[in-house]
Amino acid sequence: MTKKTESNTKSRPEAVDVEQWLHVYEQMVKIREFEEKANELYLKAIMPGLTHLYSGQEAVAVGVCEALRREDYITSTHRGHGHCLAKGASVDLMFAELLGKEAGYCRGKGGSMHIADPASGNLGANAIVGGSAGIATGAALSAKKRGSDQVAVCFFGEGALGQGLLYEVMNMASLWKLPVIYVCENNLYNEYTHYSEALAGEVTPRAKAFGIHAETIDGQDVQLVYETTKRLVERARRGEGPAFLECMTYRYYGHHVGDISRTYYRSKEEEQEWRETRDPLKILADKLVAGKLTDQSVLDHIQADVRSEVEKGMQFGIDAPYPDQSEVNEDVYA
Amino acid sequence: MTKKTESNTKSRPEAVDVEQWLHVYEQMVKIREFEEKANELYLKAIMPGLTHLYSGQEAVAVGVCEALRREDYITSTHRGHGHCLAKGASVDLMFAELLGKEAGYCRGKGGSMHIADPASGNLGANAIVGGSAGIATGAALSAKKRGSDQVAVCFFGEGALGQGLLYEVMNMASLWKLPVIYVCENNLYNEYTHYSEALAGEVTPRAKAFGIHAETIDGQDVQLVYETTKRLVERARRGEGPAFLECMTYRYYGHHVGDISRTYYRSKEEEQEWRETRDPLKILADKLVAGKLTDQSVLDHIQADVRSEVEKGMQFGIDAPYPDQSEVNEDVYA
Amino acid sequence: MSTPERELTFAEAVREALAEEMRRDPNVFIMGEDVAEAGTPFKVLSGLVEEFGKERVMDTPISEPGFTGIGVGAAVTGMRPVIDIMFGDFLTLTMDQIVNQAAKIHYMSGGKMKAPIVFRTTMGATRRSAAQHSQSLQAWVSHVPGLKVVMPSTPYDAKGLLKTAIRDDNPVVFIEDKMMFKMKGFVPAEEYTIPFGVADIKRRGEDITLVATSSMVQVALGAAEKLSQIGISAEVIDPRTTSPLDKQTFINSAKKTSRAIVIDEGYEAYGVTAELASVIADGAFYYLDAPVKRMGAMDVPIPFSPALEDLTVPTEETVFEMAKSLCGRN
Amino acid sequence: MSTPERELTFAEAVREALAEEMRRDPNVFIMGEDVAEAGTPFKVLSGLVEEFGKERVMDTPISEPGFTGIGVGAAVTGMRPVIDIMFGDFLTLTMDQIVNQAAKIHYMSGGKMKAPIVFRTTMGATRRSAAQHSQSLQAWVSHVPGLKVVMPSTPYDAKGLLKTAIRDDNPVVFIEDKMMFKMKGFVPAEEYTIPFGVADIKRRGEDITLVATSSMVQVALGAAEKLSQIGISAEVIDPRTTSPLDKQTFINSAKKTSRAIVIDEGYEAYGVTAELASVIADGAFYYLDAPVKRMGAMDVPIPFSPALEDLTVPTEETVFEMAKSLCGRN
Ligand SMILES: Cc1ncc(C[n+]2csc(CCOP(=O)(O)OP(=O)(O)O)c2C)c(N)n1
Ligand SMILES: Cc1ncc(C[n+]2csc(CCOP(=O)(O)OP(=O)(O)O)c2C)c(N)n1
Ligand SMILES: [Mg+2]
Ligand SMILES: [Mg+2]
Repeated sequence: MTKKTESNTKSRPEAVDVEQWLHVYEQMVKIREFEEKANELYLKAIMPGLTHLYSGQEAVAVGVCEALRREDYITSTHRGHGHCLAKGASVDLMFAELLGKEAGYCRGKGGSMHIADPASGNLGANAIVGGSAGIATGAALSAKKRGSDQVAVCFFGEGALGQGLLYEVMNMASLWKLPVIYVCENNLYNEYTHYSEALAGEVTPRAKAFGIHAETIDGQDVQLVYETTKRLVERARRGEGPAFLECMTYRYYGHHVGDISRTYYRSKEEEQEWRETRDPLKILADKLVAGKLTDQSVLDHIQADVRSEVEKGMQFGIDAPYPDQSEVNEDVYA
Repeated sequence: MTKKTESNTKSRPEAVDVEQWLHVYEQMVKIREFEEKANELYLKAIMPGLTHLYSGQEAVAVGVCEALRREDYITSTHRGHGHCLAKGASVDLMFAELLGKEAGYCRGKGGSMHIADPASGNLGANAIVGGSAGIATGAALSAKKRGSDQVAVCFFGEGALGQGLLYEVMNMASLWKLPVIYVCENNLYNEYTHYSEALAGEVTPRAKAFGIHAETIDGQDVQLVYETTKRLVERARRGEGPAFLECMTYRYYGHHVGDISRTYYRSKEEEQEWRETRDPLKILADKLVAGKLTDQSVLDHIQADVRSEVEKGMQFGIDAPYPDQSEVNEDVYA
Repeated sequence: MSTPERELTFAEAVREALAEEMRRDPNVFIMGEDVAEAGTPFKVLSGLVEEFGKERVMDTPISEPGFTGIGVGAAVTGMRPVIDIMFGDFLTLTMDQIVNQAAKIHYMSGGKMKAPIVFRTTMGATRRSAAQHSQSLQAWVSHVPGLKVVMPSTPYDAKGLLKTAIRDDNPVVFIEDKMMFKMKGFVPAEEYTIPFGVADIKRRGEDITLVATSSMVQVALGAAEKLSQIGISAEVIDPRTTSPLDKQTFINSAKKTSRAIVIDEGYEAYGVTAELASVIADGAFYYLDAPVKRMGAMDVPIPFSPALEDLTVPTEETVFEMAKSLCGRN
Repeated sequence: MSTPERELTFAEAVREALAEEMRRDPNVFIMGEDVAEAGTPFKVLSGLVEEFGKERVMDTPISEPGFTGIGVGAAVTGMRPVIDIMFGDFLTLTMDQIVNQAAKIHYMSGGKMKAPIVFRTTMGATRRSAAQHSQSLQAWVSHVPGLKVVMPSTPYDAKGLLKTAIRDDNPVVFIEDKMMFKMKGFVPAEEYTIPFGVADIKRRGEDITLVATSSMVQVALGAAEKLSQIGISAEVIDPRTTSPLDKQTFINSAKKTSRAIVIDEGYEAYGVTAELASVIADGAFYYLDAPVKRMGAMDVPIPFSPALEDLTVPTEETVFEMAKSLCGRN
């Protein structure tokens, strides 16, 4: 929107199975529906604390994770629901965690900002901006040492470009040719500040300066995100080293669920424009329908199924019991 | 030597007063002589602890500081004697500090790695690699806020490029157009490791990626260092923002005075080649003599004067008393 | 001439202290993430940028080590920065700049340099913010010579101590309990400052001494109220600054009451409570009728679930029970 | 079947522990600055790269936060990294990765993830290295739930404890006194490990208990020897790990002797001595004839000048004097 994107990849939907795109669509819908309910839980004061919604950015998480295998790693952020779901988390255990319940992914100990699911390769959301860049890079080092061909993806917002740690680990990833992909979700805002007030120069030259292959793409086009990531993942698996992918995107809601009055830092018009003209679900749906790869009723059906799964998941979370008090002392040490 | 240098500046010695070049020569000789004595003090077990000698890099400190005013700031490193002397420290108080004496710049509390002399704009050597990048940048911010036209120079070795802090502060310096110049002394080694094993990509693109003007020059040519710095300082004073200057240079001695057997990380031939063909004192002396701007006897005279000043300074340090025991508790709080 | 009815919230008291000091001294400025228009996520600084402009209320990138270091550089060259470190947990990112640089620069330079800088940060759990946004790391900074550490427990103290912090020529870590921002209390309209190293006796009592910091002062006062109902008179002492620490006031109190509990919201092991307890156990040794008891946060990473998080922090109830048993009741 | 005459230096004991564990488990690797050919500035790791190669003894850029974080990532995905943090003072740069990431990951994930990682670092003054290369920051890491903290005082302990640390499934901070690297001591050729949380009574005695850590163990033993010459029998106890802390052993000793001094080289205020003293003052309350005394480093940034630096650390002499006066002599 405010920034030109550059990429060598043409989006080639026809080359990929329609079933896969429908799955991709379903994943994006799942995230969207999940976040609507999470917001509802907050507004109804059922959810403890605050949470950061991912709505609007679905194409990034889904496009990237679709290019990964289950055993590949991701690390996530404070705005992590989308990444977790896209990598394979199930909505019921996610809701349980958001509500601090024993059945949750972290037995209620982590909450929204710390959902981890090693079984699906998710090494954890992280509440320290940039805090997981070391973990993702270390997972890539580990994969290399163990001779596996796993790849690690580090998701972060453009705000994390402020953290020095990122440059330290990019340097090592480049030196050691580690299979790690740094996915920068540029949603234009660090909390309540436009990124241009916090970022000197451009984004990708920063990675390139460390000898890292870097691209900027439209993060609302899930097919493009998928194709690009696939190429970068293959490169990494072949031992050709790390890559950096900037995805231009937008969060529909506030920085967190409590951030309701946003006009002091961004306009209603801007929000509306993204929602209307750059919605990732709509973009994919339109392409699939226009290309006659599916018709609207199939998509509606997916939407209905997902909605009911999410509603059931939410109810599961609400009904689930809290952890027993004795658990407070458990899991401090392995 | 191993790297090409780029610069738009032609060295123009004739444009500058001969007196100034003789002063520059004197300053370099002073550092060289000082370091010889510091090494002697170590070898004779008169100096407590270890110290990092600057010999070989004199043209950087002197060329840069010659382009500064007394009220301009510098921050220095563990290898800081050259910077301190070039900015205006006197040898006697330096020796006293190296020997832990009350008369030293820090009353014996700082030692070689912490010499600070705010009176000459020296905000201190620093034993944390990269640790002073924030201080220098903050001094530049302060100068700007106070409406002074002071400039701050941050000296650091290429090893500090490993520290994330540097990128954080370069980002802010660029955003806020601060009058700070990052002078990277690339002497090829981080302790006992060649920098190519620790640095991915090239140096200057890292600064450029943050929108910072950056150049690489031959750090053994003091005239070039001076002219280049002068230009960057003028830019900064005019409010045109920060700059980054990589100076290719070499340390003649070990990482510290105790690093005697160095062949496992660098060859004797390499050391010899730098000493013979790229000695900064010799380069300047040759130019001045060849250009008939002075003759050898003048230079010899300077050398002799400096040597006696340094010897006197050393004796002053040796004779000076230790701080009284009561001082251990003083200066903890202002 | 104070106006006893004037009440401010803790956040307002902090803001007022900053505004007054910024009016008084043009060298004071604020730097941190989302401090300007957003006024911080806690809205503590709302309105300051309107009065002082973006040059003096500076938004930074998300670069805690970097802007902390820049603050130190500004401080040693004549400015008086107030650095905003949003969550106390992020102190972890700034320790080199605070501890190796700011805290030592005066000493290392033999007294030639000084770093008049305030690091404002937060502490406190029970906000459902989980393990990386809830810590109370005062023990770390209190351990470091060259730093001063302030832990206000009321709007009145917050304002008076922050003004002192800004005028101090040393680096000061100023720790605010996030859960207290909306708490109201008396703050006079007149100018005042509160000296460091002077404990405040928040409630007088005879039978037991409760030494409490920051968030735990209200907890101790609540417990004291309950104790009074069963005939135990508790003295509540707030050191207000952990460094410098006014040892004599609470040692004297413990000598008088012969029993003491120390309460702080940091992790218990190697926490502030260890210092306070050992100071009393030493200083009042010959007067104590019972061992000094420590109550800190449970030694676990702070859990998200409300069902667990609330168990980790001392409460009126647990302090009351501990005091009761220490006084030999039950 | 031990060979009592086999002596190693402290550095050799550390190196041998690493070599044995690296032979045993291919997932163990070392990462840090100048650890390979240079074998660290202290030469502790000399020779390891020759045996294990540069893939397992990895030189890094000067990026403490970065390579610490990379270690955490490797640890949670099946490796067992040993991270070399050259000077303990540089812990300041790594606290986010050690404290907010490594220490909490097991708990935050509800036990699903674990980070088996060792952070080897150093402590200790009197090396004329000044304020940024001499600190002993064990109090900080001991304060953090989820971390274990080891402070060996002999070559024997160093080897046995380091092997345990590498096999432990938790993040362990392993702190070596720089001044001890050349100290020799008995180390058997046979395989052994030393469990965490078990204090070692380094000398038996009846009149006073000296609890000492790391560098201070030899100081305490020296003082005990002097005390014996004036008829005072001192028991010297080395907790060996500050977390977990074997409280019972030294509480029992203090109960027996009725007097105790605790000694640690970290800054005294809010230091390890505060925890040790308050544990004894509480646990042995009814047995103590005198207050527990604390001896830590002086609360000043560590000065360079030998004339000042040596004053800042407890010595045989100052411990002897303190013990003598605590026992009512003079
Ligand atoms: C080290 C650190 N500093 C500050 C914060 C507070 N914080 C949480 S999210 C956020 C903004 C992050 O912006 P960005 O990285 O762009 O991610 P987005 O929220 O846009 O997804 C900030 C400053 C934090 N969690 N960690
Ligand atoms: C944060 C930090 N890490 C490690 C060290 C140990 N150390 C001291 S000097 C040095 C090498 C520095 O190399 P460079 O920056 O190139 O400077 P040079 O010594 O070549 O002048 C290292 C690793 C340190 N002092 N600080
Ligand atoms: Mg963003
Ligand atoms: Mg170098």
